[in-house]
Amino acid sequence: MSEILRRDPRKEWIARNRLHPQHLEVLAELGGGAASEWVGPNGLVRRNPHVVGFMGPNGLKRIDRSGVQQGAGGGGAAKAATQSKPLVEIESPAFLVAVVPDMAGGRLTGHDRDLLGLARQLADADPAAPGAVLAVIFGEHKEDGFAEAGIDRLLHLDGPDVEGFAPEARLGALVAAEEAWTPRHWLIPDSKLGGADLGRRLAARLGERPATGVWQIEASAEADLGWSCTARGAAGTLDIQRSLPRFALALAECAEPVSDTRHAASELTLPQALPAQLSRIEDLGQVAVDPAGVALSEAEFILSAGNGVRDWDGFHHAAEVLGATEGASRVAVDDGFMARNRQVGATGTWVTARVYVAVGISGAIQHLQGIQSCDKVVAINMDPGCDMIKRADLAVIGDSAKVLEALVALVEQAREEKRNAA
Amino acid sequence: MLDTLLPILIAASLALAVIGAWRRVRLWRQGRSAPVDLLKGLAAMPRRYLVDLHHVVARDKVMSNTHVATAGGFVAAAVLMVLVHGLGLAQGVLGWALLAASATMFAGSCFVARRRRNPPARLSKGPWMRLPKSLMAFSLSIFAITLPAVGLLPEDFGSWILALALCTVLVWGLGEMVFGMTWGGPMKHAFAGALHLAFHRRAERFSTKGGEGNRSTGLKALNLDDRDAPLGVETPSDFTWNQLLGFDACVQCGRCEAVCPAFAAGQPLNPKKLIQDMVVGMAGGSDAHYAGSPYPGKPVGEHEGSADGPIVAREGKALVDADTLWSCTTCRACVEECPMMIEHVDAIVDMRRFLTLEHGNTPNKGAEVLDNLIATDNPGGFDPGARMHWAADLELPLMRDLQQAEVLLWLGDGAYDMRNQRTLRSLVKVLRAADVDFAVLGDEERDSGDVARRLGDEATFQSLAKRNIATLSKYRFKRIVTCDPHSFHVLGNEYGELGGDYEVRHHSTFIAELYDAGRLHFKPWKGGSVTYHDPCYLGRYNGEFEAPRNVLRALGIEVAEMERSGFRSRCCGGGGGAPITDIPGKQRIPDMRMGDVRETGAELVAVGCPQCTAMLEGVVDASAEVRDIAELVADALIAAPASTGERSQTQEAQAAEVL
Amino acid sequence: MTVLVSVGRHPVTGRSRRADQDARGVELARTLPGAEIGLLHAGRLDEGNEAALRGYLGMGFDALTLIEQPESSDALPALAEALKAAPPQLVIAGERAEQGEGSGLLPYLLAERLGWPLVSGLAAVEEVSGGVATVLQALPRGQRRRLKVRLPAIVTVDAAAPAPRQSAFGPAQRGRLEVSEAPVAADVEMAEWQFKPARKRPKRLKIVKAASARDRFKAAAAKAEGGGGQVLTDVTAEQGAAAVYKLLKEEGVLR
Amino acid sequence: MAFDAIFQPIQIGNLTIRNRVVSTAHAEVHATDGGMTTDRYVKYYEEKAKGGCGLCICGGSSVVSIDSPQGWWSSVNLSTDRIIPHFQNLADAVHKHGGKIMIQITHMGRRSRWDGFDWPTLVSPSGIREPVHRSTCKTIEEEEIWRIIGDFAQAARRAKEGGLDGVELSAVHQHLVDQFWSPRVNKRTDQWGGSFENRMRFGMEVLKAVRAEVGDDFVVGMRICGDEFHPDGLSHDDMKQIAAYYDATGKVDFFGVVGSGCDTHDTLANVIPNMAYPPEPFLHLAAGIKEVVKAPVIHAQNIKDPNQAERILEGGYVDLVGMTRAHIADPHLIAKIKMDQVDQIKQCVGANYCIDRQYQGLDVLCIQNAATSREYMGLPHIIEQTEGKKRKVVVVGGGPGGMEAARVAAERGHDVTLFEASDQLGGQITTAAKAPQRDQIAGITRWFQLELDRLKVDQRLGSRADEATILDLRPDIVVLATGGRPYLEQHEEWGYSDNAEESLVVSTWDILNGKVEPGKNVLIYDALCEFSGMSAADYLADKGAKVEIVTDDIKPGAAVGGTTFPTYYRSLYQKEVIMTSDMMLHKVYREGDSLVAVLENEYTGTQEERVVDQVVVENGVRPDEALYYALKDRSRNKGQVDLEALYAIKPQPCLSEEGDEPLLFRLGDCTAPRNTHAAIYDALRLCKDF
Repeated sequence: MSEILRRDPRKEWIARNRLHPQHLEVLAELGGGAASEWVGPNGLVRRNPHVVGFMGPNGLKRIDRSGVQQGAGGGGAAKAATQSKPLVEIESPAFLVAVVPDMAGGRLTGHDRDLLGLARQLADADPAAPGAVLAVIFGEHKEDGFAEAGIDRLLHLDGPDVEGFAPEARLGALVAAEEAWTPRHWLIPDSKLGGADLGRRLAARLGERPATGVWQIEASAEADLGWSCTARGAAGTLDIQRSLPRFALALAECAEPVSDTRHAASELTLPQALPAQLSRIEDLGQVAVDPAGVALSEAEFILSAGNGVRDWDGFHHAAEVLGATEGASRVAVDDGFMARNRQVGATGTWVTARVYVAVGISGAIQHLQGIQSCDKVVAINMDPGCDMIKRADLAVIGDSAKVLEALVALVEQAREEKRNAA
Repeated sequence: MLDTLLPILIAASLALAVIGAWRRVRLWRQGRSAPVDLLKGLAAMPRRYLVDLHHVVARDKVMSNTHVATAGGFVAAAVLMVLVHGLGLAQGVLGWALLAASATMFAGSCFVARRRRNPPARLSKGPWMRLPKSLMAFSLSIFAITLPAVGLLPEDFGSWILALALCTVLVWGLGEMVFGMTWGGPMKHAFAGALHLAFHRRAERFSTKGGEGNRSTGLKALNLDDRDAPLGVETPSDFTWNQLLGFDACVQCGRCEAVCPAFAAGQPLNPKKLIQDMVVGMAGGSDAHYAGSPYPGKPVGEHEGSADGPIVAREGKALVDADTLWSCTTCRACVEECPMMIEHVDAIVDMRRFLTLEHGNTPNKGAEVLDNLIATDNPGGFDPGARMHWAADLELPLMRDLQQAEVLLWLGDGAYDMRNQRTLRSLVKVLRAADVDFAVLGDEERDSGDVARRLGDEATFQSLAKRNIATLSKYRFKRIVTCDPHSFHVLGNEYGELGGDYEVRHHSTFIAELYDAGRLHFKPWKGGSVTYHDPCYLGRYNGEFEAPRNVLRALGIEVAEMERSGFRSRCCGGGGGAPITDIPGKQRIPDMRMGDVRETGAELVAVGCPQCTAMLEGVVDASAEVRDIAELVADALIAAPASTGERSQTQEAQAAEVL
Repeated sequence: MTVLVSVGRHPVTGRSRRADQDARGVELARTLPGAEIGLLHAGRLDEGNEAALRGYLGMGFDALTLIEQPESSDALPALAEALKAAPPQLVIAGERAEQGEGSGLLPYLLAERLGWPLVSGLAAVEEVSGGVATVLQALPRGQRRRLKVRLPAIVTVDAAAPAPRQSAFGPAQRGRLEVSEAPVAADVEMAEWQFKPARKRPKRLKIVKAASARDRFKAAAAKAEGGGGQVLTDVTAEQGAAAVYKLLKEEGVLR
Repeated sequence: MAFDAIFQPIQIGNLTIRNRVVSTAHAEVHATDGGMTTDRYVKYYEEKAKGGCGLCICGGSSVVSIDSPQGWWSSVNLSTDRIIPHFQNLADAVHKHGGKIMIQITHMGRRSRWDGFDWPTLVSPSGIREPVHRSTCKTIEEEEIWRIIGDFAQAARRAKEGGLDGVELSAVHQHLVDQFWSPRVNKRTDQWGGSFENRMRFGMEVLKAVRAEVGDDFVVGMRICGDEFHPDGLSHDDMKQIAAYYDATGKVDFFGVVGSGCDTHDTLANVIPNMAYPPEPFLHLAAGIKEVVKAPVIHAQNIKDPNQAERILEGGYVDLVGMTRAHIADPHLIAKIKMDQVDQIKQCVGANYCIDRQYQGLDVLCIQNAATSREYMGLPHIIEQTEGKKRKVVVVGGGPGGMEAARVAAERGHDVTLFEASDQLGGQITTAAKAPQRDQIAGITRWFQLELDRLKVDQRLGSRADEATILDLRPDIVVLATGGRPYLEQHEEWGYSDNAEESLVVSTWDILNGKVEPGKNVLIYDALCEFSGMSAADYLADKGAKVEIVTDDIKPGAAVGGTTFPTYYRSLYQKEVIMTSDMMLHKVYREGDSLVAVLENEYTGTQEERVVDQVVVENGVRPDEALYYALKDRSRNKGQVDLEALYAIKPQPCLSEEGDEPLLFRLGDCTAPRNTHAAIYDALRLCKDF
């Protein structure tokens, strides 16, 4: 749309002249269908203050009491000007910084993003000879923000060999990547989600001594690679200052994640297909665990109850069938339906679940604060206006008892089918 | 005919008894050696029997008289019988005396019989049910046989058939009373009991002509330096011989059972059965013949053992299950109540020592607590540097700074517990009000070792004790005051053997002294009705029953006593590491104790022990508030009347709050 | 099987002790029926270390093999030689040492040297039979994964494995430390590092990067809102449940 | 051990603080007689110390110089030695209970008013006007700068001689020190402005002078801002630089960090975050400062809950947490944690009644705790059991007044029955909590509910008490707290009718309680300009209605306090609610499907109309008196309260008189409509002697 304002002086004149027979008509046209001021049947001025003003040329609302300027869309919201972040493209990198994110649940974890931030520090240190960040990811994923996370090159290795716990196959792939591109740095999350294991395997295989538990790097002229690092040792009780080796296993919050730029995230492929490997480790899959045995702050999947829950037996049954850890709002605890140690929120337990299902919880601010770092929030509630609905990724408006009952039926049915199929 | 038969019978039974006695002694001698002065013990025995034992027995007047009549009658009759019938010295008073003795015995045995008609559950049945008949058989037959001897009946009264019948009855009586005394049977208690009193492992418990015996409640130390010395008791033969003798002395009267809190709570412990199991183990066999109340929840007949077999199996069953041993709260109610003065708690801890030190099998939280004690010197695993956090605003004088003080205030691990901190703060307030010159060890204090020792971890106990003793030896003080009876007991009664001798006062004792000295002044009590719970480690362990009551009286409180109070007080369930080993029962001991409180109608139960406080406060829907004596005293403090001089300003400026 | 044990450090008081994960490893070995277990340690022998190592003996062992090594030497060659000399079926180790670098690399380097498979972070060994071990691997958030690994293998033990049994004083005192010698390899690289007590690092709070003052203010004071979620109104309970079910499935939280 | 982090003592300078909880500096508005601390002042802090608070920093904005007037907020005057003996009383009272006490000292520069007291000429680095106080000032001269630096040192000396444990230099809230720091206000080109060092100079000289005066063994802290949130002000990075700069001197024993500047109405609201804010919204700013300084860091702002405090301390973000309003709501907060009575803590709900009173120069009071600030009158925080006879008390009405009456009577040990017509407790609080951003106010009810349950009060919910049901219980005392109902019938022209079908206007209660569906195009006429009208507007706009809120007062929400109206304004403006002032609602009539509201300008009488589909009127509450008059003649005291006894916090004389008929009292809105605090105060002072 052209930014240049078009004016129709005649219409503006009619708009100013309340007695003109076409006054209301023109006003309606100029004002996007609503007049801000006219004379009512009793001779009193009627005002509609909601339509005063129009969008000015700078994308800001403008009011011209003189009536000289009128514009379309009175009182409308400012243009949603979400400026996209600048795209950084590194065509011919001086070197590569390889990162192997955990990709827990198929998405970059916070830890992964911190590492990518660290990788960018290494890659961007010398603007004259920028490096590129290469991320190596395995298996199916749901991530669509590789570019925003600071990845220039993406090696995506898929297939049944690398799914699940497949350290030997993944190690083979990483060795192939090392042979193909020989990145200057390898950064791997020192995390139980897989990085800690894979990174140590890789370093051991390649015979290089990695730094583990790294949480800080600093430029250092003395070090071989130009960086020194601080790493945690002795079960987290020591800080070890050493030069940064080629392989580093870094802790969460080792750097700020990338937030200002976009990157190409262009796909790479290995020059040669991976040789088939005979695995000595077989993954039989994850095992159901007793959710009650998982600490609330740690739980991956929480079913949480609030004021709106009436059928408590149904709720507990649902938690059991779903295999979810039980949480509660403060009200539910106050009312004696749940134990105090089940209370979620800034005044109770701060939770980090990947999926948080809030049943009949309206979403007091302290509660919302406590579920801040949950990935997916599902709300089941009667009140469509409550804050929890605003927070939720998926909200179902309705009787929570019935929804839970139906959900339990679905889960049981699916399990039955699986059993029959097996 | 009787003239010839009787001496033979008597001689035979005596001979058999001697053989039996030798066999019995051999059984006892399976045990480890123990330093006992045999002659001195034997010499002291009559007094121990007549004074100390009867002091316990006399708590039940009827039974006491019954026993005096029966046992006294028997002893006299037996001796006279040997003289009269065995040696034929029937002339003169001896015969008449024998008649009187047997008559007395018969009278006693009638009471025994009456008691056996509807016996209370605590009494063992089985062979014990025939005892009154045996007693009667003996006393009656002796009586009858003696009648001709004194000439009340013709020498040849009745026919030989009658004489034979009489002899049969006499054989029965003699068999039970003499043969049975050493070969096993109810009368074993007399033989073993007498020797047990003579060779008791805690001779100091008994009174002498010089004065009263002491309570002698401290456990005896293990020698840990000798790598070959066994650690605790694995098999019955690992007990000392006089312990085995003590077990054998049990009369199965069940008084211990009646007072045992674990038994009442339905935990798998019955002190009487435990002692009997030791006897079974000593002789070898199964517990199938035991005829008393079983361990709650454990049928009789499934356990067996031998003198050199394990008491507790690593897996499966042996003589006793581990949870039986871990149910004990070490409250000493059984020991206090035992007319035979058997030392149940020593035995239990001996066996626990083996389980902990050799098997590494302290149940539930036990291992964690012991690990904490090893690593942090306190059972909770808290930072040793945080021990004084509770008193950051009290500016307590430290021994390290002062080097000496009149009173060393021992805080105990309650310093880490918010509830107990209130008690400690109250106590500090009281000490300051009375201008007591005191100081604390601060971070230098460690756990006293009580729990470690009760859980059988003698190594950790001694490690803590030795280090505490080393710390204490750096400073000069007159006495130690503590509000923790467990620390009190350990410091006062158990450190001595390791080289630490201290004068220790429970805070209630000390407060009572301060009050008597006119150093404390109280406003009158306005609250409701109050009862007092005697902590085991203060009362039964240390004999302090009066001081807390005196303090309460000084506060203007009239104590509404519980039925079980004083030396018969029921344990709160918190001693001996019981809350840590946490053996399940049908109900909880503290709930039962709170029930006792409720019966008095008291709105408040005064306590003097952090464990008791914790246990009683843990009772859901308790009818009474739980407060330590120190708290009640601190609340009631008023400034001294003007005449006794001014309180210093600095005292007032110190933190006055109990929080 | 062989359990590698090290000298731990109590997190509160810093006193020497059994290392937690190693002790769990010993416990894991003890729970396997019929296992023949050897304990192996490479390190310096002094009073404090001996007390800690005796802690393992107290779990019911007559002896522990100790390859004496000076402090700050690389234990890898010594351990590898020892294991090569008498290869067990299974080597169990903790994930990280509680002292020194604590990099957790040792098991990996051993596995690489011996050419054995390695499985990390075990919570349990369920079965060993036919040259294959079935194990449960501990994942974050209390989750578990079942794996099969061909033997001989090295496994490491997570803190989620069962707590070690109590160390009993008697066996701990009586047990033998069988000291053996091995070539010493100095850790040259480590000698250049600087060690300091760990600085406390609070977990990151919100990242407010907004440049404008107003945006910084809004970012701080705004309540947590996702925004743009899907809201299902006027649906039946079944439809609602189906939508929730779909999400739970996608996120893979249903097992 | 629970709450380990809270109960870990800390060393500040040479001072040991027993725990990590601080009552941070705030203006109490309790110092009188030219800024001397009073009995009231002392008792207010003594109660906190008694309740276990680790450190109290008293005297927010206590002045060091006579050209920084203390009278507006009755703050403490440290410009004279006359204060020293007063401090001794204060220090003794707090030390007696193991607490520590410091005072904030400051020169407020331009951030004050000039039109009163000594009619001072306010000073500021560059003479720039201050908007919140609408105050103008002169550009400070070199001589004045040095005089004030000397005044700071003397003030610190007085605090020390008075036995206080330390002073906190205020370099926050745009006082003189941070007026020099901030390029927003400091435009000087001499050695006191311009470069970083120059802007830092004044504060540095103050610090040096104070330290030189009091020596090393007296605590001197600094309260600073974490981010002014002004484009031309100090950013978080600037503040980190400043903090590190001062910390490097080693002369600062602690830093207190406040998120946000406060020289506009909007930023001011950040400083004391009300219930609309998330918990600890500015913790990241304090944590950022802690990263760069060695001295311990204190941070307050929306830390109200023990678990929250523990989490923050445990996380290592700051060294001490300020729980200031939390202590106003419950000075026994720490004691209750220690007594394992966390559920009995009366938790601050962020209503900001305290601070909003303070900004009007009124004494600090708590909306839900009438005993706070009235300790000196003998109003207790802990109600003792009666030693007299146990009575049967019937309370009618489960609003704040009724709940407090029932609670207090039950604490006294009486047998209490509470009637409430609706199916939940709370009364108007329940309605108020329905509005967006206002749900936290239900915390007041939450506490009462927990307490009444604990005290086993017989609560008859959904049960409207009448004369017979009450008298059937044979009560000794009847307390009526039946509240009232919206007063819409005042002007016939508004077209209110009891018949909902016919009525042209609805009340804000109808809207908030969901009794009436929100319209699409709504006019709210708010004659009160308090919370209810603003809440209804926010609620309706939140539901998607087009809303215009009209008042004849000077602005909508005019009676809502200074830290609270900004959050309403943020929300209403964002939702495009039109705020119209100076118009009164003349008449409402129906026109077709629509309603027409006729508005009349207060000052010209000119009328204009609005065509809407719903008219909401907020015109206050009319007392519900029916039950009172039904019972009045059946009561022994004829419903009369002895005012002399009541105001003197003495027992009602009729309590000690014998008689068969019950005593009757009424309180709260059913007497005359006032506010939550009034109802609770009525109930506490009346019932504490039952």
